[in-house]
Amino acid sequence: MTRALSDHKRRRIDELIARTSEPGGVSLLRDAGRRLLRNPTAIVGGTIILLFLVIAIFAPLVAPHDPIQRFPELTQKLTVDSIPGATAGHPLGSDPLGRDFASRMIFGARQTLFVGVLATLIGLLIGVLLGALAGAIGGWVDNLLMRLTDVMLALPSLLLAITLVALASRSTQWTVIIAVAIVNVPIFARLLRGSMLAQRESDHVLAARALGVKRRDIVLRHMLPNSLTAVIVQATLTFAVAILDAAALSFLGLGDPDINRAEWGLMLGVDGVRYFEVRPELAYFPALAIILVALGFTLLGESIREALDPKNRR
Amino acid sequence: AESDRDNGGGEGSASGGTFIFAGAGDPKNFDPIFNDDGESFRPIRQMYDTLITHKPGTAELTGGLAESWENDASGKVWTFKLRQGVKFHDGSPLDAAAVCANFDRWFNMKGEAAQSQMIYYQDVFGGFAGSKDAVYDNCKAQDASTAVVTMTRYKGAFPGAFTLTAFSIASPTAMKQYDSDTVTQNGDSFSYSAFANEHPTGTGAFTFGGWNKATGEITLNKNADYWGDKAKVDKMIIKIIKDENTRKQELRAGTVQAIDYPAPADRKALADEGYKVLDRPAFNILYLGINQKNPKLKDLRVRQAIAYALNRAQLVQTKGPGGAAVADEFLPNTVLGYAQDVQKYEYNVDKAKQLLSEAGATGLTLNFYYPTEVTRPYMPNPQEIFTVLANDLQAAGIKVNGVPRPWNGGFKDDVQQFGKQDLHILGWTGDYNDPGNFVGTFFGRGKVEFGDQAMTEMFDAIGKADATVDQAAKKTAFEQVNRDLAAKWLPAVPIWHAPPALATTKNVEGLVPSPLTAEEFNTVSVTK
Amino acid sequence: MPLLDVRDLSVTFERRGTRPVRAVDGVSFTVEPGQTVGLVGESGCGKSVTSLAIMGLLPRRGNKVTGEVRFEDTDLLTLRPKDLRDWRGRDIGMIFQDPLSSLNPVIPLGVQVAEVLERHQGRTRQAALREARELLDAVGIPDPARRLKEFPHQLSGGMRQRALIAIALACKPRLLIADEPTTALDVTIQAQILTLLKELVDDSGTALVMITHDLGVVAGLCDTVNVLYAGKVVERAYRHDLFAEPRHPYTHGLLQSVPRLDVDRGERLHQIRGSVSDNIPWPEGCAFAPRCDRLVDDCIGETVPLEPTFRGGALRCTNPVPKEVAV
Amino acid sequence: MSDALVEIDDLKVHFPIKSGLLFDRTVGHVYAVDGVSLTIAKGETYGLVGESGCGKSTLGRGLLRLVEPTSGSIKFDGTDVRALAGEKMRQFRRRMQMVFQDPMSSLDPRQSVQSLLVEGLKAHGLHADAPTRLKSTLDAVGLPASALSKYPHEFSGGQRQRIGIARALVLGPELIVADEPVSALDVSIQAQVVNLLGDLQDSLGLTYLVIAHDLAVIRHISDIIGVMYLGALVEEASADQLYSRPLHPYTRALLSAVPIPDPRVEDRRERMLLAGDLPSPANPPSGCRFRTRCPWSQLRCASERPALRVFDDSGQRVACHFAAEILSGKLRPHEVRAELVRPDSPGADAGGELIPTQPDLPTQ
Amino acid sequence: MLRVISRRLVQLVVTLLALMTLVFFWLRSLPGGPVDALLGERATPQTRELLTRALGYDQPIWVQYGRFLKNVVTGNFGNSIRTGEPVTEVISRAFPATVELAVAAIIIAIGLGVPLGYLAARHRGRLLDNATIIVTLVGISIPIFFLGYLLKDWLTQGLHLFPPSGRISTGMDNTDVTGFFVLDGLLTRELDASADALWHLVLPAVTLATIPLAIIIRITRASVLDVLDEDYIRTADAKGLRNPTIRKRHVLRNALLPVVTIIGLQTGALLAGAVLTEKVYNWGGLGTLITDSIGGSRDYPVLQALILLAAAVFVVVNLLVDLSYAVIDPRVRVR
Ligand SMILES: Nc1ncnc2c1ncn2[C@@H]1O[C@H](COP(=O)(O)OP(=O)(O)OP(=O)(O)O)[C@@H](O)[C@H]1O
Ligand SMILES: Nc1ncnc2c1ncn2[C@@H]1O[C@H](COP(=O)(O)OP(=O)(O)OP(=O)(O)O)[C@@H](O)[C@H]1O
Ligand SMILES: [Mg+2]
Ligand SMILES: [Mg+2]
Repeated sequence: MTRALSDHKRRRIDELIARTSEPGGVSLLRDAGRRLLRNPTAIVGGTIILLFLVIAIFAPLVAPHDPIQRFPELTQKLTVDSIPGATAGHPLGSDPLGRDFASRMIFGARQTLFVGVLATLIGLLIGVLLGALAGAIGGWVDNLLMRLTDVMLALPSLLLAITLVALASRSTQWTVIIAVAIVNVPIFARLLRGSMLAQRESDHVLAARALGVKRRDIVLRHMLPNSLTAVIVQATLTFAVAILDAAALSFLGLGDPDINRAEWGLMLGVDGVRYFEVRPELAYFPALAIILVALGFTLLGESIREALDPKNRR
Repeated sequence: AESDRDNGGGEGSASGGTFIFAGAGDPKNFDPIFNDDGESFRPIRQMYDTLITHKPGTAELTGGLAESWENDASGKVWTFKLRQGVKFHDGSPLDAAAVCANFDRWFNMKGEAAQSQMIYYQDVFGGFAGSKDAVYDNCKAQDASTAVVTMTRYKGAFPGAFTLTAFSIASPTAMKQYDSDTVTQNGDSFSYSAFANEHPTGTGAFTFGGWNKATGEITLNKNADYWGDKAKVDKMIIKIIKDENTRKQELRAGTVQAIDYPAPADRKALADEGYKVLDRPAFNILYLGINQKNPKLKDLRVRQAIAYALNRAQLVQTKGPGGAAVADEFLPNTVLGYAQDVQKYEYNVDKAKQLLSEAGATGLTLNFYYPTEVTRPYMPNPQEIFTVLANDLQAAGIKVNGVPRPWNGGFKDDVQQFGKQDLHILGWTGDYNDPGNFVGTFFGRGKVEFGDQAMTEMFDAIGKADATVDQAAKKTAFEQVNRDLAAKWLPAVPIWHAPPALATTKNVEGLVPSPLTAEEFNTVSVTK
Repeated sequence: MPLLDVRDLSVTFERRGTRPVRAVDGVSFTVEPGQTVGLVGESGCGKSVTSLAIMGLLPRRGNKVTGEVRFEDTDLLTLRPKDLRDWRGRDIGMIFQDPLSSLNPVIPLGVQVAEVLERHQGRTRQAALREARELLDAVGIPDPARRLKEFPHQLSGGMRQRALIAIALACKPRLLIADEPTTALDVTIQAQILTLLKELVDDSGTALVMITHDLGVVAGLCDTVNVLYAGKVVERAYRHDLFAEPRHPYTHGLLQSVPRLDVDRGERLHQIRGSVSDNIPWPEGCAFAPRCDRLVDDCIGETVPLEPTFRGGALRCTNPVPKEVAV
Repeated sequence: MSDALVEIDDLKVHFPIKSGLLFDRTVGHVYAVDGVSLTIAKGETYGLVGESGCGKSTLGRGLLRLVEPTSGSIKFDGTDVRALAGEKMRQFRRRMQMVFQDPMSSLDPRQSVQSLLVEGLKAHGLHADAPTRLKSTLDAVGLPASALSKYPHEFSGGQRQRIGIARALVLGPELIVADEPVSALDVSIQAQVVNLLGDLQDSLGLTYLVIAHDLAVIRHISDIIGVMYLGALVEEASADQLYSRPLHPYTRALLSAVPIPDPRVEDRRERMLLAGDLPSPANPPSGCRFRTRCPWSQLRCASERPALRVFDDSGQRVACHFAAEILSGKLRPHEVRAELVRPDSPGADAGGELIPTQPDLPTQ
Repeated sequence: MLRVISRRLVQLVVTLLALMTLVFFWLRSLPGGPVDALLGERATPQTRELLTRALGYDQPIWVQYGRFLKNVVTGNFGNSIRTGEPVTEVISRAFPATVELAVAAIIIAIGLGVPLGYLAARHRGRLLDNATIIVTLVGISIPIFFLGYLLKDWLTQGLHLFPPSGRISTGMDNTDVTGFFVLDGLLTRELDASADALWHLVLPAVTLATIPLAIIIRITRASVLDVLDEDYIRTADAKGLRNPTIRKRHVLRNALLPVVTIIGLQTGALLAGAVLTEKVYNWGGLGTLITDSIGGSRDYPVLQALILLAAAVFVVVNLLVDLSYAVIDPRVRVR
């Protein structure tokens, strides 16, 4: 019935079919990763963050001095209304206590990262735990947890953080971290729960149930992983907010009380503002650093969100 | 609106214009006896007078409402010769009866609520009617212009304490009319009377014009009938601006003519720009408290090591406000009993280390409490001061564990109530020129703050000095106390005397800074 | 003269970072006044893009349209976008697949119907609303006066589709393009809508381009049917010819693969290998080749031309199904 | 007819509509499935048709206890499925599987085909011989072995549906509930999947409950067809019988509405057009649920709900008071004025939330 | 609709009660507190004791809680520790100041944000769009207090363009009618007072508006882009409607829906921003009150009431937003 098809034509068809279909085994994440790498926004954001990370991790190697040491050559020239600028060995000059400002800026990356990461991670962890509980168990647990987050969400984040700091009898670096973290708990919890609930109704979870997959496995293998993307995006954006909130708390005099700690928010909110007229760099440098890092995280978060958005797939 | 913005500078010589002063905090109310803080006292001082007062710019006593005063030999009876023809703002006359009415009011104040708010009274007069500790006995109007106040015992605080703004003389008529004694508890705080809030009535150079809480402005009007130097301006506004930075900016913008407590860092810039920066003569003290509850700190050598370890000269240079000086004693040199020859602890790390090892206290770790969320006139930036001091101590081999506590949210409690600290920083601004007001307050009795309740030798010495009626003897006694404090007892290390400043625009004349931060504004004029 | 004459219409989507997609590839067909023409094909074969290209509704950026779309004497593709707006809605109406998302959720139905009258016929709002009520009544929406004030979500799917039809027909256009107007609807509702469309078209003499993937829908409605595959017309014929004697292996396979209610149940359905999405874009030769049972050497290499057959039909195949095999 | 594998008796699935001031309380029900009884014989295919929203999926899910039925009994091979609890039920699921309508959304996008398939095996402790099982299953559904390492989004629609079928198949179930297995597929692919289902049944002796709204497809693959309307079966017959002699007015309308790809047939066809739309299942009409759209409705239809009764010895069952009269032509159809239906307001004033205030924090 | 409102209000009350109880017990467990705050450095132990008794802190905690609850239910939040006034008075004085500031900020944010977002969307991918995106990103990333600080330093110091702080010039005789100074001036025909207040309002409002502005721009842009992709816009095009009609009638209204929600969410952020802005500009509102009540003085009664107020405002504003949402979106209205 059909006329013969020559071998080389047949091969050609197979070739063409092979060419038009994708190479196998590309997971969604890899796919998103590829799209991320093609996105200039992501590259800018990523580069900023990478730089920041490198500086933070290798601070002791990069920094010329110990960030909390007071140097006689600086203190000698230091008075309450004049702070020495750049001198030999101190490229950015002194801070208000005769410490090396450049080193403090560099170590600041580390400390700021520490605050941002911990505040985000703690908030994420608790939030994810609560959200997962609510989303997985549902019923009154869900009801109770959600009313709780309602209460927390009813307060503006910074106000909640202020209150928490004020209510903490002792203020330490951790007070700030925890306060900023707790502010984020309801956001993460809501986010995760919402998407878990959506997952719960979804066909693929139903399919897993129909397979007789154990409930725990359904939650851990299907509901959580698929819900986490939203949380990851939020977490990236939260870094920026956490750093800004910490700075705001410092400005209000409620931040980390240990001014030996070189943290950009602290440096800006305390020294930067107080000695603005004496030496504006004390404010400009940390502020710029904060803006840059916050920008980096925001750019990265937004582009991850974009990359993960199924609308943009292919 | 009738805009007064433009006559802020006071253009015409016919009218004295308006003087706008930026204060740093809200007053509580205007009933002198219920207040204990400088921001409340600032307006109160303008509206009221005390029996005795200070010569402008000094801590020396001079006649106030009383032209003269006398103390009998026992030291218990005080006779005040009152100024003639002085009238309260409500027109009622100031006479001996009115003075006694004030004393009796304080003594007989009813209710725990009200009593608990009479902090200075409690401190100076020991207690109220019925209390065995009460110092006050009675007040008699010998004649219209002679009031005789009798005490139950002699107290070194007098006559200095009569200058306290809290003991200003208020109009008995007004107090009665406006129910001054009702203090009611509501929730965690108290409500005060209409007298305290809306009708403060004294004899001062200014009368009360109103307190606009929405804008934070207290208006005071010139009292044309004032007995002393009448105010040069027609009106004075105390504008409350809490942020030191904003105060400075308002001064620059010309919207206020004077500000209190310019930030130490801004002094130079302001002076360079032509503003007048007025230093108050130092009348305060910042000290590093040592808690002898810690057995290691009971050893004098350790305490001395701490004193040697501190580079106070450098602290003063790098962080001290203009006019600050290293303190060797707990009282400024203008106060009676200041000794010229106390043991000084010059910065000497080696000496400190040596003393520590002698005492077997190497590797010492100390909890150093410091306040946050606060600035005090003697301590413009506790965190920085702590950091520098801690740094010095570390250099001498003492490990410091910094414990920050919010001023009202734990610091005062932990330090003064529970004594949790090993070291802490705190200070004091003098109320009147009396050594008892300094050393007596700190070391006159056992306090949790310094741990040791059994330094009886010190308590006795100070108690005895304080009870000495003869001024010369008292001076000698307190000089010895100061020498011993430095060499023998060392319950704390005095750090610095740091006078808080004022700044005004060029056209403000006649503002005399007071060591007690008790400026009177009737002498102020604003020229074009 | 045909009412609509689409000549060699091609649409290519180009976006940075992706390879260009030629979604419509040299499509030509004509629509005579009053005629109903069907465009059939599977998902992704370019039906919607064709219709949007005709209407000039493709996204403004990232695509290239070539060819001609002659509406009477005017080439719509050369019109300025602003001028094209005068034609749309007045001379050509269009109905879309999803009736819910195609209606603005926050505007009352009445306004949505009336605005097209206001725009093209210069009616006042009042007059337009009055006319809108009649239109709604004409498409079989009960209680039209009340419906005018209601919002799309308050209507059922069938009613929304009727409303869309009313909007498309408001200005009595000479051409109506319906892009899968019944796909989102249940069969009983689909039957209602198809009947309505047929009546309206018959009554008004409007020409209709019916786009669908359901051969059954065209069978009852269209005069001429164009079968699209991978952006190309592969076969065109009068409906009786097409269904009686499908010549292209794809059309043939399609007709054989759908179960039919009116014939006895067979054991197995005929099936076509693979799927459409496998071969877009197909670079050379006949796009259907990899799925074709009748594949021969000539199918690969040269582009296969669309050859006219009898009665205005056309066929793009080197090895078509012989006539006797069909049926 | 062989013996019954599944027996459903008077199954009801009601979804509560919740609302409340502080805590939610039930203010009404969606009567998604409201008293369905049916029997599926071993090795047979039972087809379920009906319009969107009539409760087909819910019935299928209720049968597998993926939604908890409100009442009624389900017997599977003699076991009372509703009495099984917890772990027992989970293990029992191996015997009854499901294939979903949308092949994309029913496959976890994050898992490769391999892990999708192995998951079920793991859940039932069958992964010891996973490789052989996977291979034979893939063969059975016609996918290459290389598919295992790929992810769902890399497949075409038809292939995805094959994966979905493979997932169900790999456990070696006796019953497969296929919920609209071909509705989302292109016409040319549809045939592949329909054939696949048939082939698998032949080779593995499977029993199917196939749900679809396309009557032609249903007729092609089913032995018995049940027609559902608003939560209840209105007619049930063998596939050929139903087409040649539809008894229920709704079935007639349904049949006449299906377009047929043959102009000759279409041109001659008589249409029975239904007026209006499906009423809301939260607020179903009294008596016969179809009466609001039925051209033969009588007074009795409003007061009395017709039961699904055996019509004659052909085994055809119908839920209509007047089936015989209509069939014989004694009862003439009349005009029906379409009733207004408000699709978006189930349970009228059931109340409910405003839209959530936090777009990025999904509430509820 | 009424049901929804009452539901929300009941939830609000329950939330507030829970919050209050939490705060009460937490506060009692803290060191320092009112006693410390009421006493200066000069207090003697006797005074401390007196005060503890006067405040009833020697009574069992349940008695205290009962009294507290009774007070609160009767609308009595106690007196401010710092100023001795009733808390309600303190707050009702600060409230209009913040509302005035927040309203000004939100007007700026919406008035600029919606058009800018819309323009950015229309010029998608072009210079204007990219510039807007960058500016909004920086706006979100900048510490707001620092921005306020810079603005103040640049525009009030050398240039004297704006007053550095406060709500009205010192000594300006403004009549206090509503507490909204701009409005008061208008009401009493004291236009110069009104203008003066407005002049003071500019910088703080701009500072406070930064973040909401950036967010509104972004949301508007995204939402306009979404709407442009909607089928009904294609329908409108198919109708041959003119561009302006489509924009006004079809695009804008739909695009505003998410913007409205965001505005509701921004109230929270505004309050938080107000804390910083008010501190920078010495603006006597709730934000200042919050900082004053914590820093140094620990004015717990005020703090307590403020927390409740913030929560209540947030819930009420969001309720209002939902209601306005219902006005714009008929899909919500039916229920
Ligand atoms: N805006 C676009 N950008 C890029 N590609 C597009 C765009 N719109 C359509 N396409 C591609 O063009 C091809 C044809 O799409 P079209 O929508 O015309 O298909 P269709 O025949 O209408 O299918 P369906 O039956 O699913 O509606 C598809 O491959 C699609 O991916
Ligand atoms: N989880 C649920 N909660 C509340 N109502 C539901 C739920 N699932 C289904 N319903 C309602 O039950 C009714 C029947 O739904 P079902 O999905 O069973 O219909 P269907 O016949 O499968 O329709 P389709 O053909 O659209 O899939 C519908 O009105 C639906 O809205
Ligand atoms: Mg289409
Ligand atoms: Mg279904």
